[in-house]
Amino acid sequence: MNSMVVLPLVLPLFGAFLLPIIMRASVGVGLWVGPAILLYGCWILGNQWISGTAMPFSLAIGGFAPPMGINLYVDSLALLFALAVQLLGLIFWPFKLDPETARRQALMLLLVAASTGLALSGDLFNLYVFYELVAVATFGLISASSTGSAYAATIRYLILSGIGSVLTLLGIALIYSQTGTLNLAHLAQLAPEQLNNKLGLTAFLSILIGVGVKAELFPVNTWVPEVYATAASRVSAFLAGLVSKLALLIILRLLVLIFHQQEAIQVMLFLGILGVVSGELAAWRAKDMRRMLAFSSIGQLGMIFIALSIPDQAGLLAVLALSFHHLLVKSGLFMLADGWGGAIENLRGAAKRSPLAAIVFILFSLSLIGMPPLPGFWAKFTLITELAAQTSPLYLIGLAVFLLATVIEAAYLFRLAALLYRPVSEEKPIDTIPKPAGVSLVSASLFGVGLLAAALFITPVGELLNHVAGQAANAELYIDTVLAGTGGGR
Amino acid sequence: MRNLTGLLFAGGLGFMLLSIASGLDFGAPPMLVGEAIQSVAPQETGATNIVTSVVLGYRGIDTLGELSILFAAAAAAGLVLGRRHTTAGTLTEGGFVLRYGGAMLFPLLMTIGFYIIFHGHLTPGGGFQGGVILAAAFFLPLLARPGARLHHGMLSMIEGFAGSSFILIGLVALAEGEAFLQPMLIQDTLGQLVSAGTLPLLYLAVGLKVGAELAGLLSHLAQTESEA
Amino acid sequence: MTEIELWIAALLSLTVLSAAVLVLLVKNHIAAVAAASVVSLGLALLFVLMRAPDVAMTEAAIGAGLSSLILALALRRLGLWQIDGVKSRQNLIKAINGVERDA
Amino acid sequence: MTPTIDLELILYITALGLISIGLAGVVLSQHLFRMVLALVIAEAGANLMLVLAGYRWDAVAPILTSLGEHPQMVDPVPQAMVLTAIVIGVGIQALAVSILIRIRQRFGTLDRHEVAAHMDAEIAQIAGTSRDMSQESPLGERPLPPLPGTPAASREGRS
Amino acid sequence: MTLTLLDELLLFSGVTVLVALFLGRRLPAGWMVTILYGIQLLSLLKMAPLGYGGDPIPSTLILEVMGQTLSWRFDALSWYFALITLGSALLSSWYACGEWEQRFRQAGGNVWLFHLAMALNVFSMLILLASGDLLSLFIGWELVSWAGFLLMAMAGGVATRAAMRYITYAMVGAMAIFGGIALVYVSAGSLQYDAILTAVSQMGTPHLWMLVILFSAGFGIKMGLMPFHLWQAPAYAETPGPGSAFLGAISSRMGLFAILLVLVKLFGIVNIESLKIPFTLIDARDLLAWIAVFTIIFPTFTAMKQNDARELLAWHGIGQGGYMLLGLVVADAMGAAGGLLHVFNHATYQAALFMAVTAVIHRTGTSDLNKLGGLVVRMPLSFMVLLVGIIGLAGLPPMNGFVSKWLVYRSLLNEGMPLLFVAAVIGTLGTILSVYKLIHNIFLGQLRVEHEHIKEAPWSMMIPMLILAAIIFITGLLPGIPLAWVASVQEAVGLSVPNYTLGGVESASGSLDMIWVIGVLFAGFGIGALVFYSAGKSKRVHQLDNYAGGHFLTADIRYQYSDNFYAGLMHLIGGWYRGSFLWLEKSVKSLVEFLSLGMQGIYRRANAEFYLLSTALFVIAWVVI
Repeated sequence: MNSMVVLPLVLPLFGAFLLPIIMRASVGVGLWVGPAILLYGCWILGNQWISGTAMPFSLAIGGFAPPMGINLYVDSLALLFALAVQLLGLIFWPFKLDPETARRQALMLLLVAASTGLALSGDLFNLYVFYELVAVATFGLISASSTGSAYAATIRYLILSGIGSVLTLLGIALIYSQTGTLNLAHLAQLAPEQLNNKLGLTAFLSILIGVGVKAELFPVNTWVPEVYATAASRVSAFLAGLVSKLALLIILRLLVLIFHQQEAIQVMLFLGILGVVSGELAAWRAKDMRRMLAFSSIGQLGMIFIALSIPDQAGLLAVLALSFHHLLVKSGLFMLADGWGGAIENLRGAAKRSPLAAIVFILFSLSLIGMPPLPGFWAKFTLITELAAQTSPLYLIGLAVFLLATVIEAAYLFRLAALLYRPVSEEKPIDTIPKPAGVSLVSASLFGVGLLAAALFITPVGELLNHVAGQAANAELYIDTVLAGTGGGR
Repeated sequence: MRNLTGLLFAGGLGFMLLSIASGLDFGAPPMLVGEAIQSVAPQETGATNIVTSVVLGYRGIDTLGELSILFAAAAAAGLVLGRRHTTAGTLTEGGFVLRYGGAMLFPLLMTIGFYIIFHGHLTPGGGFQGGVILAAAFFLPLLARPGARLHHGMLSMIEGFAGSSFILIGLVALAEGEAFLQPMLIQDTLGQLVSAGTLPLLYLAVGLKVGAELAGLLSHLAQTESEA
Repeated sequence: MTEIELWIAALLSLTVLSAAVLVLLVKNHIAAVAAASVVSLGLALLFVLMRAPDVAMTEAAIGAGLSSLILALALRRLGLWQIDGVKSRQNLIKAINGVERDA
Repeated sequence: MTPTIDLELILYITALGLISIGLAGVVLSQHLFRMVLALVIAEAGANLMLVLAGYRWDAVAPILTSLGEHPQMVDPVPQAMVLTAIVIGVGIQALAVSILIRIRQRFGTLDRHEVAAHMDAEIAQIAGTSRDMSQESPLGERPLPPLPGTPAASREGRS
Repeated sequence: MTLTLLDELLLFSGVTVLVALFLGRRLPAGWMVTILYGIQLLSLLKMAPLGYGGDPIPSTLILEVMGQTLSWRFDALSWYFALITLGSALLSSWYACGEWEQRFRQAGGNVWLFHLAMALNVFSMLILLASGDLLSLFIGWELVSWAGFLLMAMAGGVATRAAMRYITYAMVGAMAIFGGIALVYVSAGSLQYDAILTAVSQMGTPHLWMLVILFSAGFGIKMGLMPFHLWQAPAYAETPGPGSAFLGAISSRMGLFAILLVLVKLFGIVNIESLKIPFTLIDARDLLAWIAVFTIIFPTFTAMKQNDARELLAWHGIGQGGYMLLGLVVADAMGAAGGLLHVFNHATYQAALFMAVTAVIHRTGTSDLNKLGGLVVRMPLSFMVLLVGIIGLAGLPPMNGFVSKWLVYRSLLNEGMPLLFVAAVIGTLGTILSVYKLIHNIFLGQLRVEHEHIKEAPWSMMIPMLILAAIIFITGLLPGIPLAWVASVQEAVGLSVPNYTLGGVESASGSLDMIWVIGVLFAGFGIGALVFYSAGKSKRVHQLDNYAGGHFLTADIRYQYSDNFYAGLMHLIGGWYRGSFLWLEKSVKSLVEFLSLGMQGIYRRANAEFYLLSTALFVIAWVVI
């Protein structure tokens, strides 16, 4: 049954290609195509998850043994992300009916397929292709809100992303000309001799900056605030919640498998710190909720980059914990921003209009700043203990910045929370206070429930993540799985 | 001042990259994978054009991803530019030569396009190149007669079915118990038109899809009413 | 690559690079697009020299042909299709208004 | 072969030069269309770099001309990848220009500063926030307001 | 599995929260909650052996989370603080649940939220006090912070702003502690107290310095220690009446509890003393002592300037915290006992004072000291309570504040710290001056016309106040009762124990016997009364039955000016200190603002790519070349 794992990657593509035709024939049928495919994808991946994650396996596309052909590498980390992609795709499904529904849904399916590909693929160039597919699909989805500012934001994103893809291609070219292969496992075998030099470092940095565009890495994240402020909330949520993490996953794999240079790690730490500082500080002054969330997301991703620069299993655990926590929380917050996206001052008294939304917001905020029983605390705890354990003083700076950033984060989040509960002025009718739309509120609450569930079952969740991190940190396992043995994947 | 900055920037970046790249061995790549593929590709895929066997076989899923990108770009451009099929006001009616030449070129271009596609596994060329020529063939009438509409329904039918048949061919292999996109029906007649099993079929799908996609894109760019 | 091929390659490289610089420096957008397609064409020839006929064909068809077509169509739609640069009368109006900085 | 050793570097110079020129162009251009062009150039450079990665001396194109013997061939894998990359590039380029068309329709300009200013203003307007004065471009770069009598003329000048 | 006493207590506390949450909108909710506090107190009293040197009581609840063990337990230290917590919670809640609650509801307050916030506060404080390792300590700490935020912010308006300021400070503190915990975890490999004790002995000086700074800053913010004291007064003052009595009594003492636990018990005063500051003669302990003394002086003199009764009391609360810390860091038997005893004493009189002031607000509707006066004839019982309270606050006999302050002074002299002693006395001077302002402006002088017909506070509010007054007096008379608990606390944290008796302390350098002191005092009072009643004839007349300058007095003219009390003194010593700290806070804030503006600029500049790509280029260049 292992070979079925390719279906969640391929079927959305299939559906996307056919969707315009089906829609033309019958809208009623067409509307169900996407959700059905995603549900099926969830089912397959869920089955795979249940039937055993103990051993990762590799799946050769086209039946060509890995160094030659492209393979999918399925370990628990990849499965987890792939599952998250399908689920979030379902939750953020663009169901709105208008003449452009077919195109929008097709783009969404493409986005899901590409994200699944990013999670699963084991080949550098293939990752690049899926990465570009993610980019193009998101360009379409962002500009679908068809305001002038959305177009302008898209073009800014597109150009930065173009710079990124050029740099990524450059890095790939450098790696290929040095080693003659692009398979991650094969590269991991060759790396200690061939890429442990300046050239390897340059290649890594180019790829880091290239992929960093989507991972909201510091110097190349100027697109973030405008895009998140103009795109539809669901798109922003998907981007901030998931796509950034998938870009991170690429960097994670590269770090674990191929690049072990100290400098690479230092650069990432450095950029992560800058990201935290710039993002959190900028969020402090943000005047609308979406941009506040966008800046805060930059900060959070910076924290994850700091975590990523700790090169062992514990660091990886922190990365995963922070990532999944941020995924839940930021997606939920962006869903709330669906109705609350406007100026922060307009939100005065919004708790009265929609008490549930306010409570969910406070829950997310508390978790985001690391209030103890909530999962955010444990994620941060794993990170700071790891940071404190490092010897290099740069890590201590990272620790200090991290702590101060949390303070700022608490300040601006709770400024907003307090505003929500501020009494409304008399002359203002309560109907004019913004309120998240019903569906968005339901999805936000869903994330809230997920968060609470994670808080309740924190120990099994932690063990699970630890297991996942252990598997992901094991480079030998990766190499053995892909290159020796289970290549056919039947 | 501005240009000077640019010069310094470009020069610095280029020099730095160059100093790194000069460490590479030009003209003697390691070719670990390339060598391996060369030695087995003809047997495994039945194509004499090894690039084709890489594009459709060893890196088949890259090609699928690339088709999806093209599709996504076309869909996104459609989303951006809207669906209004007003006749283009910006393009003027082509002259006699353009109109009749276009009409005459159409079958010629179609033939060349399909030829290139079908011989992709034997000679240089294939789905992408042929697809572009097909797109040109589709687009030419539009250029000649701005009033003529491109049949969008037809176009999207072609692109949808071409793309999905690429996947279907892959899925058939999966259903047969092979891996996804595994080449099948390989004949032992290297160098012949029918030698490469499913590869020409895949390339046909690629070509049609690329052609339809690009034609759609071009017509979007050319047709929509300018509001400026 | 024989030596003569190398020299040809050098010549092509020079062309490509200078065309690339031109793309950024010429004022006229049509000329810029033309220069970009020269870059693509030069690259296509380079690819032939580098024993990559497939790539060369693709670059010629897509890079030099299709891409230039797209850009040219876009130029029309963007209102930048001005062969002789900026017309003097409009130039004057722009100077007065100070609004138009496109060209 | 002393001259060739210098000459081989030329190809690298071309590739990296294209990338540098392209990136510098993207970064320094004031006009969005020019930025897209620069991006195209940078991508072309990256493609060339990739093809270079698979080139080998005295080899033939990776197409079997006769059965049996195996002459030295250049690496087919980067070529396949470049095929993919070129098509990806053109897709993105087409999308970029269609977005440019829309921006031009909405904002009437493609100057990056003006577009950014328009975008800021529109986001602020949609969100209902007041706009920070300090975020606007400095006084010298801000376009002057049109003269009272000539709106039609300026419209004409645009198209 | 049998429940231990601690489980029982926490269970009851949790039930209280649930009752407040689900039944809080029903009518007798206030009484229910009060009774539940009573039950909790009883359950705590069942653990009374802890207060007399009993063995620690663990909780059966032990959690294994993410490789960390979380456990909870009660020892003498926790018990002592829990006693104060529950006592003040019970009395405050009792105070709240009668007429005050009705008035509060009529004024648009949310009674449900008030009871819920109180219950949450108590519950989280008990969790904190019961913590059995550093991680559960931090969890409890955060819970306390946010529960406090809820209580402070619930009044809306100014209160919310004050609470925001509080939570920002509290987050700074929490993050300092968080960082400290991370450092401890790294060097000890665990967060259990035993492991930390062994690890501390092997720590290098810089490491220890860092930890001491982080922890004392973190806990000190909660206590309102000197540079971080600005948040406390407005936050407490703006809390709804009984809430501020509760918070003022115990909330910021959680910081002291944590300092006791971490700095004194785990790190040890000796270790802290070994941290010398280079090029000066002082060490970290002296530093803390001086911070404590400045915390006594400046907030007290700030309090003198306040014209709002609750603000005045809240500022005093900060200053009194300084005495406790001062006593603790002196750390001999008597000093520590004084510091610890002061926690109890302060809780009693601070609660009583806040309650009395709230009673005045309840009747008059204002706490502005410039708009009150002469209430002694209308609210005599409240006056008595306030009088008892301020005597305690000023540290004069016969009330309990005297005992603890005497102990602290005595130990300062014994240990040879005359400068600190003088400074502390200056603080006491300020206290006396400002509490006189409080009682004078509210109760003495001319009664205002609009207050002519007000009544004494209702009994539901009066009884808790009287109980507190009684406690203040009794523990002043018999300080041996709390001193017994204090002694077992000292034992629990590893300090030496003074030789205490029922009436005071015996030591070689000077003993204190309050029974004797008070006996003498009352004998004096008795003689005075005898003289007063036997010698002169007195007649009770109305306040306005008098004349001045040849005119009869009328009620609509003010003959007594209490506006801008101590203006001359304030002019003399100036208010620079408060302003300078405000300036500090403001400059930090505007620094953040400025940086924030800059960062937004980076993200919003149109050609930001250029700068950013150059950064990237530099990064690559830095690494590669």
